[in-house]
Amino acid sequence: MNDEKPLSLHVPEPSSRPGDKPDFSHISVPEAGVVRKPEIDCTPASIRDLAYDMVRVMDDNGRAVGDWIPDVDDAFLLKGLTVMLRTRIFDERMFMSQRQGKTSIYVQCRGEEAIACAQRMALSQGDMCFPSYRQQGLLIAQDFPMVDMINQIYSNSKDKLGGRSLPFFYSERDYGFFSISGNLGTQFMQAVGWAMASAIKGDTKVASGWIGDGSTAESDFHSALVFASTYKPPVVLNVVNNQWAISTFQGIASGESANFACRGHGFNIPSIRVDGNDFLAVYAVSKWAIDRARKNLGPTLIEWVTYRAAAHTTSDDPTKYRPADEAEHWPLGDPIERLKTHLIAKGVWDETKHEALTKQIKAEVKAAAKEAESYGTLGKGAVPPVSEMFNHVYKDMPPHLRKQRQELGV
Amino acid sequence: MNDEKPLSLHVPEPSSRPGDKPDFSHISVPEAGVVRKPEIDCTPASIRDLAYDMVRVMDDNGRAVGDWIPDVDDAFLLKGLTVMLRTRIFDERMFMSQRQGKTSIYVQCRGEEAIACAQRMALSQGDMCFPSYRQQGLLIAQDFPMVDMINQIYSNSKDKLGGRSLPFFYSERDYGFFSISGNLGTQFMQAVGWAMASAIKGDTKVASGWIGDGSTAESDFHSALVFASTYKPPVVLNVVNNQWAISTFQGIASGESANFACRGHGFNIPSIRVDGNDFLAVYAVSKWAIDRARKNLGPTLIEWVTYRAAAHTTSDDPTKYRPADEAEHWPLGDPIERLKTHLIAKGVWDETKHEALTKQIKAEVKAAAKEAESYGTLGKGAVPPVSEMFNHVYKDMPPHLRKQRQELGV
Amino acid sequence: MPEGKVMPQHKTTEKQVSRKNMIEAIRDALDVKMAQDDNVVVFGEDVGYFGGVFRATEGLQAKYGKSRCFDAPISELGIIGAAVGMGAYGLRPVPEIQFADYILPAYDQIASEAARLRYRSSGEFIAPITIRTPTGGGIYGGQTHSQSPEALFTHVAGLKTVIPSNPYDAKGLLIASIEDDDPVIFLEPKRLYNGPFDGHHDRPVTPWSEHELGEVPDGHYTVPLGKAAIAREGSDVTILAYGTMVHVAICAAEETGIDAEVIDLRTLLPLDEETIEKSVKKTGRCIVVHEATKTSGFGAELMAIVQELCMYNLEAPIIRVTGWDTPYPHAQEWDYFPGPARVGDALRKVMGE
Amino acid sequence: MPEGKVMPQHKTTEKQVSRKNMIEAIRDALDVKMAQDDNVVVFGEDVGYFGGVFRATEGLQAKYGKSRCFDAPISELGIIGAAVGMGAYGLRPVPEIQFADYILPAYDQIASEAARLRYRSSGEFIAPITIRTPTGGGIYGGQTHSQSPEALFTHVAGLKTVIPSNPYDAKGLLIASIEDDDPVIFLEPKRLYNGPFDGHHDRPVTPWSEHELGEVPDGHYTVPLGKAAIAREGSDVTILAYGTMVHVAICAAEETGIDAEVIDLRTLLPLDEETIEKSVKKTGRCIVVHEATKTSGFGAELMAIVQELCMYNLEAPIIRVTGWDTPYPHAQEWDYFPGPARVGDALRKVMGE
Ligand SMILES: Cc1ncc(C[n+]2csc(CCOP(=O)(O)OP(=O)(O)O)c2C)c(N)n1
Ligand SMILES: Cc1ncc(C[n+]2csc(CCOP(=O)(O)OP(=O)(O)O)c2C)c(N)n1
Ligand SMILES: [Mg+2]
Ligand SMILES: [Mg+2]
Repeated sequence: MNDEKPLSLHVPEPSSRPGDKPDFSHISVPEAGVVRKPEIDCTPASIRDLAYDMVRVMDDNGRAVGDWIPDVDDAFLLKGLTVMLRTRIFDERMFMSQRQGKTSIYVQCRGEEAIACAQRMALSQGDMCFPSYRQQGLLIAQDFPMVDMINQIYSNSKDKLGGRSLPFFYSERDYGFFSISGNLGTQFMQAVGWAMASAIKGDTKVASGWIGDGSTAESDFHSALVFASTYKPPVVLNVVNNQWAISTFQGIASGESANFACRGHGFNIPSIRVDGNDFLAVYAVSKWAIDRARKNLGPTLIEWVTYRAAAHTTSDDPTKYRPADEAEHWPLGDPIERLKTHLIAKGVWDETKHEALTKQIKAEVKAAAKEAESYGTLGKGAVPPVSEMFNHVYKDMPPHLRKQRQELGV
Repeated sequence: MNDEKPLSLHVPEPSSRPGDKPDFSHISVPEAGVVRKPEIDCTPASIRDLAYDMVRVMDDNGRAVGDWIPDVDDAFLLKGLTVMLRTRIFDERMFMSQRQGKTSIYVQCRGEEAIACAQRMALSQGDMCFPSYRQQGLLIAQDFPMVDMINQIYSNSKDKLGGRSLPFFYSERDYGFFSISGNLGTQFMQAVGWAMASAIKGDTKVASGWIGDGSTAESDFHSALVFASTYKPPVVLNVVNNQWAISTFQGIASGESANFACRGHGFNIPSIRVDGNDFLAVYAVSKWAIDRARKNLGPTLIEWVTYRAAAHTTSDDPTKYRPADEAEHWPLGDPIERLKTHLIAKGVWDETKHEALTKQIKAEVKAAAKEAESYGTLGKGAVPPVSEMFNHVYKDMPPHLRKQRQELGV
Repeated sequence: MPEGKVMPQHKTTEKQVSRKNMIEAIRDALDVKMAQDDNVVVFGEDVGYFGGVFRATEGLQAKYGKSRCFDAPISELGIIGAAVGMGAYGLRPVPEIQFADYILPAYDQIASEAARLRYRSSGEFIAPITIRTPTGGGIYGGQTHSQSPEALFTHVAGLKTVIPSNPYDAKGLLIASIEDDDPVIFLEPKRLYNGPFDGHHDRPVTPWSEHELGEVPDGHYTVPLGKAAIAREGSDVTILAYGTMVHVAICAAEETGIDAEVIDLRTLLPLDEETIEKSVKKTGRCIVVHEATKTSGFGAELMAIVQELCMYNLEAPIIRVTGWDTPYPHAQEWDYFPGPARVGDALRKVMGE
Repeated sequence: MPEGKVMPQHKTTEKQVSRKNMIEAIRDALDVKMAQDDNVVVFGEDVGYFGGVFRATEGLQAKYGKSRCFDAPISELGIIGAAVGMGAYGLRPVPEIQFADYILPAYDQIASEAARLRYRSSGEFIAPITIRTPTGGGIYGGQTHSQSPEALFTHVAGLKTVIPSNPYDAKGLLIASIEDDDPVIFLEPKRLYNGPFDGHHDRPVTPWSEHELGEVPDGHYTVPLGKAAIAREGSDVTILAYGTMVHVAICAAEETGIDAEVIDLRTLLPLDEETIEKSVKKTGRCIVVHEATKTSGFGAELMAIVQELCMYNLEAPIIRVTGWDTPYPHAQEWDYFPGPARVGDALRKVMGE
């Protein structure tokens, strides 16, 4: 046995690093419209190929093609465009606010707006999303008051979370938005638990779990799939593959040659891989999965292929680990641009309208930010009372905590 | 949206419970010899079907058929028969010892002997197994002194683990047997880490990780697959699907309609499902996977289909949750009987020899048990010194622990 | 065990009373709550058809159906993560972790999630979960069936930690825990399931049916969280104990003839500081007993609190009697377990004898 | 910070010395050990090409290759589980957990596996792992980038827990930890990476380059595990502190004019009880300071130990100054963080002022 060659460790590397020419040749982009749309009660085995393919609806000219064209009207699509644009402009403003010291940290979802916005538009009132920290679109798509979001981001006197939580860690039960946790992945399993509860109670509500490509390596991802495959609760399991964790590319989590959709195969969960920058495809596949869930047909796993165009957070500088111009080479384009092109191709939109809309949203966002600022920013102006720190640890404050609060004199 | 029907929770149930007629109709048993043997450098995608099929070598008449017939001689097979038989007789004796109060708990591997024994015979000196608690065959297949095993089981004065560990929690580095942990699943990830180390050092050694069907639900199973798919270290990932956890049937872990081999598909890890009661198939597929690993081709996931014929442990009474006669209906038979039939069919074995061998092994086991008994049994006769309790917590005993030991006066 | 000064912890009420061991009392609590509130669901490894390896959930699946009492995959993380999601939905999950030793894979879901969900969301989402799990040693369970991890939970803000020492309390505390809107770690001293084990492992254990606290009222009642009980009145020294150690402490008092007041903490967090303070101020001496490893065990917190509250009343240093700072050994179990002999030694020492 | 009685903790040796901040000192320790011993491997989330989010491993991949310094999937369980396997093979893994808040998913692999492997196997397999992880608050990191989980590790037999307070110690302790054959939790107070932060968040921090303990000898040296340092000599009261709190304590002493002896514990387990006992017997008073939540924090253990060792020498009750028993809040960070004002109050109180 001693004639063997020495073993070696395989360590996956992204296709390009700073200084290299961006290279996305490993991402094969099929023609729009070619992937079939199965019945919602199909067997998982019958659609295994859909995890290796990519559902796309809009072609390069912005025309919608194929089985997956969703049944929605122009107003709906214009709404989609509007909320995506609002999400982006909101992000840009909050990025600036962080730079101005109004908050400690912020994350943008630039390039991924279609996913949260379109899925939210496919969900119903009462359904519950368990987001990671990059799905602000779920709120904005419901016209959630931006000023409330900013109050939380600024940890100001009107922050409904009393300054206790990190910025952008929203919690909006009435908007089907579960409290964001900083611990990656935990919410994915909780989404399955919530969906089990809905099934146990004979309810009709659906849960939607969210996780990033990098975070699929966490244990919660596995237990979510195990429990989902066992109890078949009404849950949509979303993996947002935006190609990057922080400085770590998706190949470290996926093992390069695999992908995230096919992780469902080992669990007999129907799994679909989708162009996440195609608003129509996101809406259509979300709707399909939600319908399945609502009809008691169980979970669906969806990999949304997209690209994190901005830095990981305001603390991050991506030029340290990827080519500065990588985003421009991303083969699936920009979700806002693509829907805009589609609407223009349809003749219901034009550049002038788009500019006007952009301007209008900028004004709205600015107004919201100004208003929020009047309620304080992180550590400046009106801030939440110190005593808030001791609230909501328990339902009723236990004696030892009351003593501690008194010791601090608040 | 209010015309929806109420959801309901799906809770998988085994095909039969106490009082029912055993039913294994859900286990389809293909003809022996029909599953092809791929090259060891095949792509995982090219053998996806092998995870849904079942590799079998011995047909109902004990004849070896098909591509997977391993290249081994009769002496090797007789050795296989001997070590399986020894494992079973050892188990039976230790079961009795537990009933007699010589130890606190024991687990048998009845019905699963082929898996550990044959895989160990395919491994090389220096390779390392990370077993669960049901792979005593890994030691017995190497003619490990049974008396040393029993010393550990009896927690007696010659227990090399000083009475610290639970019975049957062996640790035998020189025999490639990693220290058993009572925490399910943890060793599966550690096996991958060990294999990564072998690759990092440019060594030629292979790791073999072991996990039960029920334990695949644990997080460690997932991280093992993630790390194995990323770094492609030399590791064989064994799932022993013996149909039962404790009272919980494998469908709770697998989600009924999936199996454990196909869990590898989401990770692009070559995955094979095998008749675990077929010594020849176990040896052949183990060898294939070990060769792959040794040639730097990375991990293999194997599901061994078998049946836990005995109780879960000596604390368990399986008639509470499954038909008492279920084992008799198990469609893959008994591994010892099957190899015996094969050897008889080959003309190298007969009932008389088999009886003689059985008798001889019984005598060996009895002698070993008697010898071990002379060194003490749990809490009786010669026992490990109390001071052993304080040893090996750290390499050097820190002052606080020394103080505690002195306080106890030992 | 001499009945001497052992205090009755409840008055027999007008209710019907049945003799129950601790497992039966726990099962009864689950039954009462499941009947009363269909948001209560019970699940965990082997808890469904089989009724749990200690049989605490026996019969519940047959009675309440498979979607209210069911087997879970062997994923403690998944079990607790599911419970958090269910709690957020509005259920009151009562998951079982088969042994407290196996709760660690779920530690992140407990400490980072269940414990903080209310805080994070201003109470918009809560995790009214009761995690039942058998704790402690004394059954030759070795490293992985014997541990006492309570201090890992008392350190986490947002959790409550409860540990009963008898069937009456077990039922009342479990019902109170299930009704509590905060996550509760409910530790069941498995050595007490059958009887009030006092540490004399070589003697037969009195069954609960012969013990006053094995008298369990039928139907609904609660023992409030956060309230200790005086398990034995005494004047010489205060012993702070919980779970199995309550019985060991009582036994040590009787055996040494030292008139110890044994406080059964019942809830570790929030802790009943009032009862502790009153007793230590009365006796002027204090011993802390637990099975868990010593360093950073809950005994350290008890010593700190007694010192903070009663420093000037203490006539001798507080003594801890605990498990040693080693993993739980198998063969040396009875040298590890803090039995009546070691507690007795500490009693004599703290009395200056 | 007045230099007054602050004690130099090392003598400048004949070695070449460089000014380094704490991150540079840590990186230097890794570099020294990786150069010396090719069994040392470094991995974790973002530690490879990028060099870690705090840049501790910058340049190591380029220097030692991708199989000795590499990115790991986001699975803390997997990272530590892999390290246990590697340790069993014979390597000396130095995994990084990106924030101590994220160590909990690995808690089972640490507490049930790494900590007990030696015990289980009579030393046949060991886990000579050093888990590096940034700890503590003060960077507006909220609930998930601020926690101090040391007490979760000091309760586990088989682990060592180390926490440096300056670049000199950081390098010396890290080298000692890597060379240690037992698993070490190496907590890096992230608020100290750039300078000796004393809790005055509204003032600029002195960089390490202007601090004596920012003088870090080149090459190999160790600071032994299990030995505390006297960070400030004093006679009125002993302050037991570690990590960031060492600097807060020194500052409080200077500001109150109370002549406190500040002990920098450096290793929490095994603890240097000798140095503690000597100091408290000298001063007769004691304060314990940490950032972690109070209940069942390591301060409880320190109070217990001081009481066990020095009860009859104490002239006043020991006081704990700690984080409150709440999750770490975001906006109220500076009311949560135990700063010099709160430590000063405790000093005055313990002195009876
Ligand atoms: C348990 C845990 N480990 C590590 C981190 C630190 N962390 C925050 S975000 C992140 C990367 C996540 O990547 P991905 O899942 O792809 O999500 P994305 O940021 O791309 O949306 C890491 C490692 C964390 N928050 N929680
Ligand atoms: C982390 C953990 N959880 C639970 C247990 C209790 N337990 C011991 S064996 C077992 C069943 C394991 O079933 P399986 O993985 O199928 O292995 P088998 O016993 O069939 O070989 C359980 C639940 C444990 N030992 N560790
Ligand atoms: Mg990502
Ligand atoms: Mg099994």
